[in-house]
Amino acid sequence: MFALQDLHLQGLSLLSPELTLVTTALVVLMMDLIWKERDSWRLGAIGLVGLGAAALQLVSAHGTQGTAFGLVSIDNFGGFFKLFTSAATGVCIVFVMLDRRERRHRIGEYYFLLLSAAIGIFFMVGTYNLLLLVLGLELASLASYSLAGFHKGEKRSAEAAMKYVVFGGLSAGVMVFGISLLYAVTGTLDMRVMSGALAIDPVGEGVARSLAVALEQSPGMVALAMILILGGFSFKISSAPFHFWAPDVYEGSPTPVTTFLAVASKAGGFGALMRFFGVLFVAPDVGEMVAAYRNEIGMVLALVAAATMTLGNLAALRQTSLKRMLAYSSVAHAGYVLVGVAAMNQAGMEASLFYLAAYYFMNLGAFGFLLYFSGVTGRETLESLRGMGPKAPMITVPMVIFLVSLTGIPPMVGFTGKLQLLYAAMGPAEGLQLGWLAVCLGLNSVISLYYYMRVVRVLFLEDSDEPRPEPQVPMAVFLCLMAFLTVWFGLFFTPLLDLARSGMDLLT
Amino acid sequence: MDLLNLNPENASTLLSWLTFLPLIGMCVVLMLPASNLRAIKIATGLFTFIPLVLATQMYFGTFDKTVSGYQMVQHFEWIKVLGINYSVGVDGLSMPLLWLTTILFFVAVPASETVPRLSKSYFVLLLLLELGVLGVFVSLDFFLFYVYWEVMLLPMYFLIGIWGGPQREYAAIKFFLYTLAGSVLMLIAVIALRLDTGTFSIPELVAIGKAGGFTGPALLGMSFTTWVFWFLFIAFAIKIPAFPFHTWLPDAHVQAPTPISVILAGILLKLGGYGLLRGCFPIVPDAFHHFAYVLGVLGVIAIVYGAYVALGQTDFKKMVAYSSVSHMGFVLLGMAALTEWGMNGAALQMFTHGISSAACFLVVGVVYDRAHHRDLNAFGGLAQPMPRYWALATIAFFASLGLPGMAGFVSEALTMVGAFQSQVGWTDEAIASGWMWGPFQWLTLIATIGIVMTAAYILWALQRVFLGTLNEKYQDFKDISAREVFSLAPLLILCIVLGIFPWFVLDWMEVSVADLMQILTFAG
Amino acid sequence: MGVEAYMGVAGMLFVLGIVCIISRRNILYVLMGIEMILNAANINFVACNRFGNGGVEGRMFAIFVIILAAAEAAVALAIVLNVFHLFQSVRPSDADMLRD
Amino acid sequence: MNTLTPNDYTLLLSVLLIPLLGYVVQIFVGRSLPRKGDWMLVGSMFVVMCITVYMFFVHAMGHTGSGPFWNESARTPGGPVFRWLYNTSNVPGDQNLIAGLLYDGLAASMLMVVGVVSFLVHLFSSAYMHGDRRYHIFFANISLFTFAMLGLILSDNILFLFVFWELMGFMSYLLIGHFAHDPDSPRITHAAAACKKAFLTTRVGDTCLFFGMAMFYFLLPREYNQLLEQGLIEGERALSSFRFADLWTMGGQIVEANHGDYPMWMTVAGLFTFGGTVGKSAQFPLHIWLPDAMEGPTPVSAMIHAATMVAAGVFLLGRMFPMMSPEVLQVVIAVGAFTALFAATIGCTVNDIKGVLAYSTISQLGFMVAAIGTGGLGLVAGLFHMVTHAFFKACLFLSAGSVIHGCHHEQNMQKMGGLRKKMPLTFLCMLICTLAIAGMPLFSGYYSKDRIIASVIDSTLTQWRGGNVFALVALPLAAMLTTFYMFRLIFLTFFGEPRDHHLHEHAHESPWPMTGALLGLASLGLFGGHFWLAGDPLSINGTWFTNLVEWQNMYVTSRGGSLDLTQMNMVAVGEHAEKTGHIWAIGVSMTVLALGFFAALWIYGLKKLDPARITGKLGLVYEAVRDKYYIDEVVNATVVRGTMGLAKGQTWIDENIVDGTVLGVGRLGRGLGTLCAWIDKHIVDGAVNWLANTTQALGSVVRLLQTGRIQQYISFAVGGALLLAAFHILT
Repeated sequence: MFALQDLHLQGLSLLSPELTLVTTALVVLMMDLIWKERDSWRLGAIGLVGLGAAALQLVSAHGTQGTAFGLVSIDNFGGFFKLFTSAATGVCIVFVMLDRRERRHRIGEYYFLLLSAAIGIFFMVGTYNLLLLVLGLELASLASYSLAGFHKGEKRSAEAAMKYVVFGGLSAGVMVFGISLLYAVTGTLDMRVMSGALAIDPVGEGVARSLAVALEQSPGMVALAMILILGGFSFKISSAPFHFWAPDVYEGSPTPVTTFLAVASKAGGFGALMRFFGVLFVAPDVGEMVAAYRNEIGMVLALVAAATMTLGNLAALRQTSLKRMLAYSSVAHAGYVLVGVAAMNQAGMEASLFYLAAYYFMNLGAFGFLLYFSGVTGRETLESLRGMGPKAPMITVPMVIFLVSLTGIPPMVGFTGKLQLLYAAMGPAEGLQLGWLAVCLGLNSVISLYYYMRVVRVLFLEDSDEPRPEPQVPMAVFLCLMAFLTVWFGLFFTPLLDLARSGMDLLT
Repeated sequence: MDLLNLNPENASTLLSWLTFLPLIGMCVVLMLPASNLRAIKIATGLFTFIPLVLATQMYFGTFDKTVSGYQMVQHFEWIKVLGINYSVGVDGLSMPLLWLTTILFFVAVPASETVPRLSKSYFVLLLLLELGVLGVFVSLDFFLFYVYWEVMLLPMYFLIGIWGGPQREYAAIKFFLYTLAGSVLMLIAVIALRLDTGTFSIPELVAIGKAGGFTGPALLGMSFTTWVFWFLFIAFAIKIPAFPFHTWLPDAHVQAPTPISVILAGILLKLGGYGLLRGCFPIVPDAFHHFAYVLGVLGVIAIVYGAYVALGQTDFKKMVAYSSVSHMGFVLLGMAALTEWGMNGAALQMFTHGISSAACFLVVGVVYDRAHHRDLNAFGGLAQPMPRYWALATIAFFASLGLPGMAGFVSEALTMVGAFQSQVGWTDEAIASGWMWGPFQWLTLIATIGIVMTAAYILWALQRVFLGTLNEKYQDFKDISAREVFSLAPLLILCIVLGIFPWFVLDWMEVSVADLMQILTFAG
Repeated sequence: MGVEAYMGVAGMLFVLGIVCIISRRNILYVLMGIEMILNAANINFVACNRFGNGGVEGRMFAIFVIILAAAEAAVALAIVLNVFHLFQSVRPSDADMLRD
Repeated sequence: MNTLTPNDYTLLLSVLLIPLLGYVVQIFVGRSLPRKGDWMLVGSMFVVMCITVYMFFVHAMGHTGSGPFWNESARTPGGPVFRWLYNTSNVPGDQNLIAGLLYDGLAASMLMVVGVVSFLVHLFSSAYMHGDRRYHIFFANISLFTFAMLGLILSDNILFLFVFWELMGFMSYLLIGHFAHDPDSPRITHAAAACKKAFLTTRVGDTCLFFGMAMFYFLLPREYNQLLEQGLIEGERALSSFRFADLWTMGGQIVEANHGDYPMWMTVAGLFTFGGTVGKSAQFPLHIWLPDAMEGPTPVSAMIHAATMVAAGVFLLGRMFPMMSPEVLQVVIAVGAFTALFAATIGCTVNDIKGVLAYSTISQLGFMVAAIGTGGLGLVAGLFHMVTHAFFKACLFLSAGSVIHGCHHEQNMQKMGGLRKKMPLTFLCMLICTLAIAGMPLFSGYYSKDRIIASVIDSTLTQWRGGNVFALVALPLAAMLTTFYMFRLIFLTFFGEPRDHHLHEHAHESPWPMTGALLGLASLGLFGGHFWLAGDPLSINGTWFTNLVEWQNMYVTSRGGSLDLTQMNMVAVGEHAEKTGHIWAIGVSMTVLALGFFAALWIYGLKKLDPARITGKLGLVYEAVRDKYYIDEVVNATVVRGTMGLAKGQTWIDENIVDGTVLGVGRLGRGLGTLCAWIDKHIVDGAVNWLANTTQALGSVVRLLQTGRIQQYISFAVGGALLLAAFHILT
């Protein structure tokens, strides 16, 4: 009896970050009802405090291993993504606070939805159990659906939400169906049981088969299940072939929401995906049967990666809207990150984590720039930026750094990320040949240079008589900070490397 | 020979100081108010002058030209996890080029006087560019090398794109795309080497390559070293620029403002040749041996083809640009010949062409600032209003024509004789049957066409611009000003001094070139 | 009658659902298609649970999926309503402002 | 062997340094000096002349040492040397080019000739160029020009010979183009074209020379060492070298080992080397630059055509003679003889007084080259002719200049006439030198030309080869024509009635510096031949000059051994053969002299025969000759046009093929809409553009997928998933 209580208490203590976020979300909701303010900084502050507290707990819990209620497992890998999510969500909240067009709306719910999406991601990346994974994913998705359609009166927003929800529902269904097939062949929902890491199912008490056995009995079924589950993930990370929604939804949604989708929820999707494939295939002690199958999966992932980055970059080439261009570029980056996963070994996983970290700085910076200028000029086209470069250097020079980093040119953090990815692609798991993927990655960064430099060109190389935009100090400070970090971690990226490496306890 | 002697007594921080002085200067310039352009110019001049002094001191003082291996080495771990080190050092190949770099950047500052829309950011970018160039020349770690290599791109993009001619944006992005494409190939090759050997350090890679220690897999029927060689070669050949990859050069040159053309032709092209000598050939000497004659052919094509295309130009600057293509062909030919003289000639050619082409671009700039066009056929008789200018221009152009007694001749003669001595592709029966003749002998013979054509286009241009009847539009042109002379004079003096005393540079290169040859011939 | 029959039915249901999503001209039917897919999964879970191991996970999953479907339907209907207000149409293909 | 002390070498070095210093001073401060600094340069040239003459008479002429006269500073302890390429000790010797001074008989005599002539030319110019707007520049250039020639003579290795050779070409470029800066000069555009033409044409020859040089440098030691390994030669391994002595040594031993015949590559290399002579010494077909070079001021013409530039080619031939295989020498004879004849015919038709002299120069150079081609004594004769020709041709040019100066820059002989009263001194000098060039006995030209013809006869008698036979026919003819057109010039200019009275009124004798220079040169033209002969006017053998430049001596010296003469394609000339050859030669030259003179007298002097009738009879032939056989037109049409066409073509290729390979593909990619855009400058040019275009095209294709229809998205997605599944399950 007491033992049970102890167990509960211990589990709750392990779940403290999640609980903090839940309480924060509820507090925000209630205070919104109480204060009834349209334009509230205080709510945002509360949200930030909550996120900060969660982040602190995550940092302090760094290195602790454990499983709460047999479902939620605490490890550095999950910790990395939780930290990432809370940081990204915090930035999104800051964006909302800085963007006066956003504050027209029911601000409390806005924060509430952002926070609950974050909670969903927390659970999604923090579990070995497919059921909980699906639940977390759905929680995040549901919140995101409503966020995408948050500007109720706007057609574009509504359309974005509609597309998002339909596509999301479909891919959720596909994923769940795939999971059902996997359940059919293995008889369990726990990845560790499938991989054979755990002998007995921590939750269910049925008889379970490991994936190796399942592969012998019905390989076709497993393959189908893998593809379907991959489909579900690739919706979340907006990779081919489930990326079609991304440009439209990113364009239609409010910019802070776009930021959240492009950074936080994408990273969350990667967290779940990497945990899934990592535990099932990459873990050190998989049988040779699984190892052989791993390489096939790796090839599939490589194809997906190549297709994603190429499609994203090509489509981005001739965009006239900065927002849509960034949407495509984030699609392409999903492809880049996938390269690391496709390598199907620890180095690859590390590379992916590292690149996500790099992606955090440069993409948040780019979206901050977008937010600032769409707020100033009211437009999101490249034209509206003509000749702005010299007029607002504190905003545009960081943007140049972000773009260069997104292209992957030293000494920016984006380059070191790409370096790791190339590294991974050229030294994948044995039996896997991904040299072509490395070349494809290189060529893609050349292509991407073209459209990234179009922004620079419009900003600096062309002239206009537009008035100088009025400054927005906090945003400038934020961008400069991000730019500094982009360069700093580009030159001294050991901390990021250690962070990524520490996340590899997933595979032990 | 000691590839990387890290013994403490010759370790020094001089090179790091040299490399990062421009960065300091950049910060200083950033501090200055944008309105006070004069102060900014003075500061930039100062912070290009200090490196010049430092490099000169190194060249004549610190650098010991009699010992082989790297000197003034500084070496510490940068990113331990990936085995990336910050290791810098110079040898006889890089030291002269380093000196040349500081000279040309110092010259470029007064030459920037007439750049339109001149502003603070121009000088900031100029200093940033110098940082990148110096870094490439000193770095002994491939990762560091690559970082500096890419650091050059962005300033160059802006310098061409903002302060360039009418088609500047097009030229700038073309330059950027071309170079980045090359860099990506280089990056892939470097990573392949790293995965294979576990080190980024160039000297270690050289040692491993010398020992034939690469174990990489063969792909598509080509061996690992072959892949690495071609990837690296293309990366550097784009910078040189070698024949098929040269088309970015004319646009970049024509659009860039004068000082940037000076730097572009004077140094950035040399980076390609330097990269080949430092980072490509010694690492995969066997592949280099195998494809040497291909390189020779490319070089000769560049020589002849470039000369002909230059002859066909009506734009003064474009002509000079194509002449660079032609002259850099000699570098390739000399390297490919695999002879002491050829290698010395190529190395020297990089230096001398750096001087003479820079001088030529300055000369073109002078006339462009007055006439605001560069159409060769629209000039004529300019020697009458501006005799001093004619004299200086004559020196510059005859130096690049390769007139004996001037810098160009020495390197070209060395290259040609060296190429003629080459025994690459000789068959045993050819040697046995006293008729000692092979591919490179033919190539040298063909290259002589290029020499004659060089004389042709330069003389023709001089005639069309300076001689004959004066176009009265230009009656009242001012003769070359003191500032222009100030930027032009050092180069011309060097042109003549090097023509009479080539050992002024050759002595510095000789030992390193000998080591290099020893590595390269070792494999063959 | 083995588990294969149930799974066959589930598979058909899945395919039908996708066809319905792709082909129907009314957004509500599209949502129904999604429900069909989810239910196909449910059939799998329950069947496999029944015929496979004696655990509870399958049934648990089924129940949760039903809840999910309900939640999703709620959000989706709200959004669809909004779309209908703004576009005056229930044809999903009528909302194509966001495109290249 | 070496009879010079280091101090003597320093003296020789000062011969080089004085004009160089003069140039540097003049170019910088000349404008501000009184009289624009000409006195300084004339004075410095005077010093140079004194030194050269002193060196010549004290050392060369008074040479009594054992063995021939042969001094190399590099081989003299303490002698001045110039380390060129490297200054470090740790460089292999074959790379470390050490240049020194070479002072042998040839150098000595040539040095003196150049010293004397160039001093007189300087003196002449100080009056002739007076009032020129670039007076000081002119003096600076011409003294640097002299410096180049002196350096060429004194250099002991072929690479430095080449260096000074090119430098001289450059200075000739500047000097010929002197008037191209002068808006007042009527010939400004011609000058601009002429200087370019001169440099370019010679540059072609120079490139050949360079290549031949490279071949010798590389292949000679290889062959030598191979023979060494085969034991056919005893000695130590040879290193590559540019030094004449080493070249001769190795070459001679190789030939010796091959039993007297040359390896094939030596023939090729020799031909390339001879190409240099063809360019510089204006042999057919590269002679075209020389007549145009008349655009330069007359003193420049005197310099270029007498002592310095064109002589350099012959000098080179003399230096490299031992390396020339018999085949090469045949080519040399043929080219020389043909040039002599061909230029002489043109000379008969030209009316420009300087033009006549120009073509006569070409023709005389032909004589020298052909003579050297005959080998043996011919070499002596040719070099001898180079010396004498330097004197009288310089004098002729300067007198022509004086005439032009007197006639206010009128150059057409048809407008002159009867000037001998007006300018007697000029007339006197010109007459003397005309007799000299015509080969009048006891005049300097006689000895050399007579010797040339003698050597041709001898060589033909001994070896019945095509080249020799042709020379045997061509050279006497050329000699006759020479006499003819030279006297034509004399008669047209100085005799008869003045045809243009206005011109005649204002004609006047030139000031003293010019006439002084003229007299000096004229006396040399008269006696310049004698003092080489050691007071033996009719002798051939054993004369002093023969001993001095006897090539066997040079050769033997350099080898430090003796050699059977027959091995060096040398005619084994016995007493008898020589005498006969010589007697024949006297007869022939007398005859042709008489014929030419009387023809000229008949037609132009006594006007018994109107030239128009002859020309009318000759018709097309005459026109062909008058138009210089259309060589210029042909070259222009073929070489120049061809080159420009090629250049244009390659430019086109560069813009449209190399860059635009892909443009085509780009078009396809971007569809018909961009079909017209290829003209657009932004789209033309660039594989990069192509890349951009195609990728962008692909981009727009990809964007077609983004229809905005959610259901289409889903179908795409499902399709993609199915593809993946297919791929995954099938593999």
